Amino acid sequence: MIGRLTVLLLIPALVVLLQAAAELPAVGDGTSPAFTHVAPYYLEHAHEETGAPNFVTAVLADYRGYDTFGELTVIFTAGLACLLILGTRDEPSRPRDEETP
Amino acid sequence: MIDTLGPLFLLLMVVCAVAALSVKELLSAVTIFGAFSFFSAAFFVVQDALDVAFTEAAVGAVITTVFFVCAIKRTTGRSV
Amino acid sequence: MSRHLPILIVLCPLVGALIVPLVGRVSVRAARGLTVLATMSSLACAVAALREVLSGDDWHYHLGGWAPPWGIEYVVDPLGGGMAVLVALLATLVAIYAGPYLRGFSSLRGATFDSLFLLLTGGLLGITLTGDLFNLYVFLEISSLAAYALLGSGGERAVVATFRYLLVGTIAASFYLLGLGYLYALTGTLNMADLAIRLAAVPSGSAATVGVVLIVVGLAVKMAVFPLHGWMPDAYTYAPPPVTMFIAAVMSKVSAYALIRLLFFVLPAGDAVATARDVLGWVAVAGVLAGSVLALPQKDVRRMLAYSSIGQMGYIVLGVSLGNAAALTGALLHVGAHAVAKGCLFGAIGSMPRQTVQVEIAGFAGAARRAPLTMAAFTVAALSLIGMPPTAGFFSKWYLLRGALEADAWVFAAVLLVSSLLSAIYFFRLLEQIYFADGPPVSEPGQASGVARRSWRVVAPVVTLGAIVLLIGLFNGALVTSVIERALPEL
Amino acid sequence: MVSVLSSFGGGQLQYALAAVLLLIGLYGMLVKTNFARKLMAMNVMQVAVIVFFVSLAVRSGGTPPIEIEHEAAVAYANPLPHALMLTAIVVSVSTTGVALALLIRTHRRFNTLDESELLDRLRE
Amino acid sequence: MRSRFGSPVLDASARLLAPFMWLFAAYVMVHGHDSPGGGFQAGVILAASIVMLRLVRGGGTGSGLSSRGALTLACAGPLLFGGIGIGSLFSGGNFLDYGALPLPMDPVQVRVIGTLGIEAGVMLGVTGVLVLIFDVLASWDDGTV
Repeated sequence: MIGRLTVLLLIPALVVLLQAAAELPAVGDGTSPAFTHVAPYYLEHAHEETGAPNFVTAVLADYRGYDTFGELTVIFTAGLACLLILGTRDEPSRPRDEETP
Repeated sequence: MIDTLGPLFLLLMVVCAVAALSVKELLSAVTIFGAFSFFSAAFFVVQDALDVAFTEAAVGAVITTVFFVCAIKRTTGRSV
Repeated sequence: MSRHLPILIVLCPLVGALIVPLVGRVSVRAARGLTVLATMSSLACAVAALREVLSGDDWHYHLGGWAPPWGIEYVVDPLGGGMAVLVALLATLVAIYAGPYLRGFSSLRGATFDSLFLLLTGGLLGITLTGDLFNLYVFLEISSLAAYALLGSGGERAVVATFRYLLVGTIAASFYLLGLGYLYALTGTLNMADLAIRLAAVPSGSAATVGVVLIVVGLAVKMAVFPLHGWMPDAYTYAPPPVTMFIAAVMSKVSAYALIRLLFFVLPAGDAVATARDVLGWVAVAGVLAGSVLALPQKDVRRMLAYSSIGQMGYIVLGVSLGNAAALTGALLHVGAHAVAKGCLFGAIGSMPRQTVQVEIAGFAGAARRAPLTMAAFTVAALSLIGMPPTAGFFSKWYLLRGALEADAWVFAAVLLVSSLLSAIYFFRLLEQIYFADGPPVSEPGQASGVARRSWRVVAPVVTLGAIVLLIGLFNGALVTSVIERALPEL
Repeated sequence: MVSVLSSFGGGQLQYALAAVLLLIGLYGMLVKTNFARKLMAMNVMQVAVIVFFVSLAVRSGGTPPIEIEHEAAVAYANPLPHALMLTAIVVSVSTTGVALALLIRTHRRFNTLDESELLDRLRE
Repeated sequence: MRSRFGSPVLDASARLLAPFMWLFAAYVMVHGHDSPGGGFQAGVILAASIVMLRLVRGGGTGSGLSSRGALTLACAGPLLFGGIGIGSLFSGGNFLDYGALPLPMDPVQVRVIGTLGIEAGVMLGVTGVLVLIFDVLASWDDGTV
């Protein structure tokens, strides 16, 4: 029942997404805005400015290094989150459910 | 050549995704999900995204699968 | 160093979060102190940065020394800076408030809790300051993951609610990212200012519309607007008190801020944005009414407040939807007023002695005699949510009402009045218990834990928040002219 | 519907398949009742977004974005979406880890991962 | 949960494989700037090798990294990253502006060194966190986090 309803909702969503996708620049089109605005700067200057021939590394570690710092923080958060939620063996997370003091 | 390989891998991913969501046994679903990650990595390779493919192969096919297996083992009561 | 204030606002809590688990092994007290210190220094930086910005131009900080749009930039303007001050202020008070609560924790667990709290603060601060759309996504995820963990640490019922929140939140984040992808495909940039210029030149079509809609839906879901609020009452009810206090106060406000930032500063005013705002308006009306009505029959006070939050978020969205100067002033004032008042209310509830998992309304009987200061603050905050002068809530609702009348949106105006009436009903029921009902005698033995909780560390933050509610109300004129009017977009 | 499909000359086929993948994930998250299954659907959805971004970055006849010395005018793929998607992958594995921790905790207490059963238990 | 798989073949091959995985991880990290790979991928490989040792040898001694060590690494990695960023802050640049680091080289080379440093931070952090998450999820920790 819920499944059918969801499908009924998702089909229009699919149509909308397809319609929007049809307006995007074709895959592989080297003249689209994604290729002509910011990216060429990286391709032209990355090696001389950052010394990294791998453009992805240049972007990841230098031009957008702060995103990578954020990314590392995200995964650090995930580690601590698992620790807080499950606790460790010698100290299982307190059963603070029904009998909270 | 490349232009047909991309959609082909995407189709395989769609098949794997549907299979992973409809298979009964959870562990089989996880295995199929690993295959899904593998195909996505292959897709990224043909799309010239080598870094993404490397990461997806390492993370999706290994780490995520291991995490899932751990969790499913623990929640179905069988020992590793 | 003052040149680096914008990044220091975020770095203080983030670096603090990295050190706290290590320090916690040596000394629990040092870890706690470090947590408070990190939030305090972040607050100091935020206040200094805001003062600088109010007396001059917007402050652009290029991370890594790369100029945008190639690098990431931080932008402090009156809007973002004001939000940062609000977040840092609440974080500082909650960091102090959490002390007695953490007393029963082992050193590892306490340090983990503190570290995650700092990560949540840092993530929210990052959202308020960033000038880059993808960077916003990264910080949205930092704050979301930390929030899942903190909410889920409250017990098994909280865990189930949190899991559902995680699913909804991830859908929202994916929508945001996908919408970002559409906009990137059309413009080739991720910098907010650059995108605003380039998107205005893109002919409007369904791709741009879908991108905008996906982003708006994603952020609206993160705000827990009406039909997508299912996880919230459970999570707020079962989460640890300091967590509820902080998350109820600022988390959805920061998403609201992001929405305002994108709708009025980044996305060009076109059909897509106008449609999105219209739809948001009706969602907000439904949310305001549903929140107020659903709050009425609740027995648990925290659950009641959670539903009231759904209604109050509706006010903010209503202001965004109307979009004229008065309504936006009201929305921004309400962001501040509601954050402070909700923090105060949940803080006061967290300081109540708790025998059972429920905080029943009857449990407040005679509370005014047992905890006069806390309950005074509680009363002020409650009056603010109802919208009584001279508290902050009155003025924000007044601006909203004026905005609705200016836009000839009679339905919205009527909804505002009706919901104020409803919230008056459920809050007065509670205030009656606090002041006029006979409570248990003060010397009852079961209250020992409650007294222990009521150290100055618990009372002071709550009272401070109550005082701020009054101050915002009394000095609302000054606040509006000096900060909020300068934060408004050019309409 | 037909007119929409016919407008895909192959140029946008990958975007369309990414959209299909996204909706499969969304469907799974909304309809499947087992929490572990919902998580797999969540991962599918996140991969769909990554596929979309990577499709934005490809250039026909291009090469991976690693500089080849002594060759002028090489059509490199766009490195920016690749860098962004590395972050997105990390985010997705982090979210999965946290979700699995919540899942194990839920199971420890309620002994089930079925959504409707859990909701029934919570109402008790 | 703690029982090994027991097979001496598995045990021996895991022991043999692990150093090669570590070598590969080091290669992936160092060559991140001219070939695919980098700190994150290297960290994942390192974590995978440690998880493999845990699975085959049953945790405890000989599995490379204790849970407590994993948490320390998880904090140390991001601290190294942030430390380099703050270092450039103190030497006159903006946050993460590696070019400003006071090293006796030309600016581009300083940037390469800085990039390598943060990649190392990413690698350590990712290794620590992934092992920590595995330990917590599999409740494989030796109780000493």
